[in-house]
Amino acid sequence: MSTLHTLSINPSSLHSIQSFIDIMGETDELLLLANGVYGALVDAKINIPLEQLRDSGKLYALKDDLLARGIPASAPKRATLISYEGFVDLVVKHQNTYNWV
Amino acid sequence: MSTLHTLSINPSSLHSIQSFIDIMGETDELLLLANGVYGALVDAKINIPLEQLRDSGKLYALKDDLLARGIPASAPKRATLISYEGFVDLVVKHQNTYNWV
Amino acid sequence: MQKKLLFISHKTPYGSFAAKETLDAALASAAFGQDISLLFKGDGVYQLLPQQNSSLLKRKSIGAILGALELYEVNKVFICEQSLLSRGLENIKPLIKVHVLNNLSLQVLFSEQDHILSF
Amino acid sequence: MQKKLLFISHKTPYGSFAAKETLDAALASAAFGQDISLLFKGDGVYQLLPQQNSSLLKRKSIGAILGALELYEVNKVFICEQSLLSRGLENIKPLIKVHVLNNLSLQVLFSEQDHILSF
Amino acid sequence: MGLFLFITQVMIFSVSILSAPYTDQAAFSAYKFVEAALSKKHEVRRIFFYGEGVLNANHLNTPPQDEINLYEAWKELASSHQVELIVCIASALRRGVLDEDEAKRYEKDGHSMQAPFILSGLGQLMDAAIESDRLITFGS
Amino acid sequence: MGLFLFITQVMIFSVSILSAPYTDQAAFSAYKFVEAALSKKHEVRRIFFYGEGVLNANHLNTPPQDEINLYEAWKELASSHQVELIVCIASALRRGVLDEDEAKRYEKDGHSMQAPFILSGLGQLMDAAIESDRLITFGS
Repeated sequence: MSTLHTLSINPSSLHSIQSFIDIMGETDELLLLANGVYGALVDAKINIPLEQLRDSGKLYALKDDLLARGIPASAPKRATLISYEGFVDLVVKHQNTYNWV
Repeated sequence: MSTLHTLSINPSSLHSIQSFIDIMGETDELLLLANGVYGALVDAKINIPLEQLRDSGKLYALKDDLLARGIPASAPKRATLISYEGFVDLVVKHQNTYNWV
Repeated sequence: MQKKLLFISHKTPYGSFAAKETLDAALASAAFGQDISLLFKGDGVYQLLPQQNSSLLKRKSIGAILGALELYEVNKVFICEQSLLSRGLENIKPLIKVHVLNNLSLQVLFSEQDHILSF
Repeated sequence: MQKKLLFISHKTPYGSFAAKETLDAALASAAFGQDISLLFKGDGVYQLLPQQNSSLLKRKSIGAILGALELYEVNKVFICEQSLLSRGLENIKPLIKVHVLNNLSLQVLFSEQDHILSF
Repeated sequence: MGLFLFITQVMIFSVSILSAPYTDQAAFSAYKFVEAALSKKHEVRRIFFYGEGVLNANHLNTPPQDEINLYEAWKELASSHQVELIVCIASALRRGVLDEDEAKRYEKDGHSMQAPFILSGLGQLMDAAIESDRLITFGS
Repeated sequence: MGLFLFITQVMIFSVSILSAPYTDQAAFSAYKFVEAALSKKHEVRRIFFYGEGVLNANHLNTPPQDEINLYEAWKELASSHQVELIVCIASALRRGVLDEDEAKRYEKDGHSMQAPFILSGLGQLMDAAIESDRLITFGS
């Protein structure tokens, strides 16, 4: 059974984003939402741990939350942009949802 | 004019504790209180930036907040323990107080 | 119907009331006969430091609530090894009996649950 | 009596209402004739990203409030260089005119104040 | 020639909310999520307000008119889609969210909560966990 | 033979509180700080509750009996030491902290604030900054 991980705080306040990534299972995925979408910014050193998920197709970002904050258009390179309906589909796809704190 | 810096959140949630230390002036001091007292734990990698202040006599911790959380007795090596009255005296000593966020 | 529920406690004991309210929820679900596990992760590991004295904050002791876990027969109590290591707490003697889990074991724990409740 | 007040804004624009309430306080003190400076530090630098669209969150635009700073003749608006660098934002074109300050300049700014208001 | 049958997987959701409507974006995110789930014909059985989340149920909240009023939005969900709005009573007392009965019991002047929000215990969170296919937490 | 004069530097303090009494330790820390300042004969002129800090002024807060009741503690400070308790009105409306007048103005059933807490504007924070030797912020 797999888990959908969500990040809803800015990763720059997460000392240990790596510690969350380290416990993601093979089929788990990660959704960035709310302040978590700053994790989609490519050039921030603090986001390097998230690079591991890039191109794996396992990283999503909520489109509205991204656009609301003026995140540059380069961001989508690192994550698949989805709507709230897409969020619902991800929750259906995975048995569990784990909100990173 | 000098500034008293206070840290009232756990430094492990501070990406950039170094960025606060870097702007401390010559005569500035730092007080750890509330969850900030976890910064007095000697062995935590995350607290390494605070090591710079050790032995400089510029690092204080609020005794009640430390004891309430069960911080091991080795902690005082890194900081001068003070009471709330001592906190008041520090505020009088410095023109400004800056609460790290 | 019994479900497998994992409660994850991420917060310091006295910064907010999250630590207390997480344990309250875990104890309630144990009382309701669910198959529960409890994991201390991140800053939640500070809850297990011995010799806390919450009366200095005029607060209820987290230790007292932790003690109730055994009464409710909550035995699957875990702590994240990496969270201990990064906080320099690998040598503490925890307030209650906990099983230290490495990353791989945590992955297994997660994959076995019906629901994860994250606080 | 005029005092030198430094307002420091540390929070993201729409996570909470802290960004808005910091600017409200700075504008109010400017209206009261105080000598104010405003510094964006830490996550506060995200407030200056261009092309925000707060209507998606059904919130007031931080950009609109930032625009009012000029009307109130708040000209001492600063941004922390290190906060920009660590977030990979050194090449953005900020929403309003800000002076980028390195660590030494920040030390000087702090030392000149009567009070620091940290949000 | 066959019968083509389009099957959508319809699930029962419950949601737990741990943040006040103004402290972070979590309560807003939860609201938008629930709206989307309902639009996709899922059932949203219960919203459980816990910890700081109970502050969503304060009917005295008066946000500016040009911003979303989450209190009204929750109420509207309850009436249009029979979503249960359950507020943890222990969390609520600590945070000053009291209906008329509790205000009377604690001899308080005034009150801050009313129907369709309902004060109840943690058993309602357990019921939601047991009865729902998915339980999602927003906030911290 | 001389006259020995012991001079204590007595100052005027004001305090700004940005956190609810239950979200972090900041409001408790502020209370203990103010107590200590008064015990050292300093004057504490004003406490300004801003942002989430306005939730300290909610008289419906009902913490368990074996924990400190910060609402009562603030009230006691006001009556014993003439400390002004000012609540930012814009912050308070958003967060459902309304006195009887505001509740009436917004046609709300019930209210959640009363004297000695006083609703006022940001000008009171500026006055505190001007009149005080030290202005200390607790919370975020």
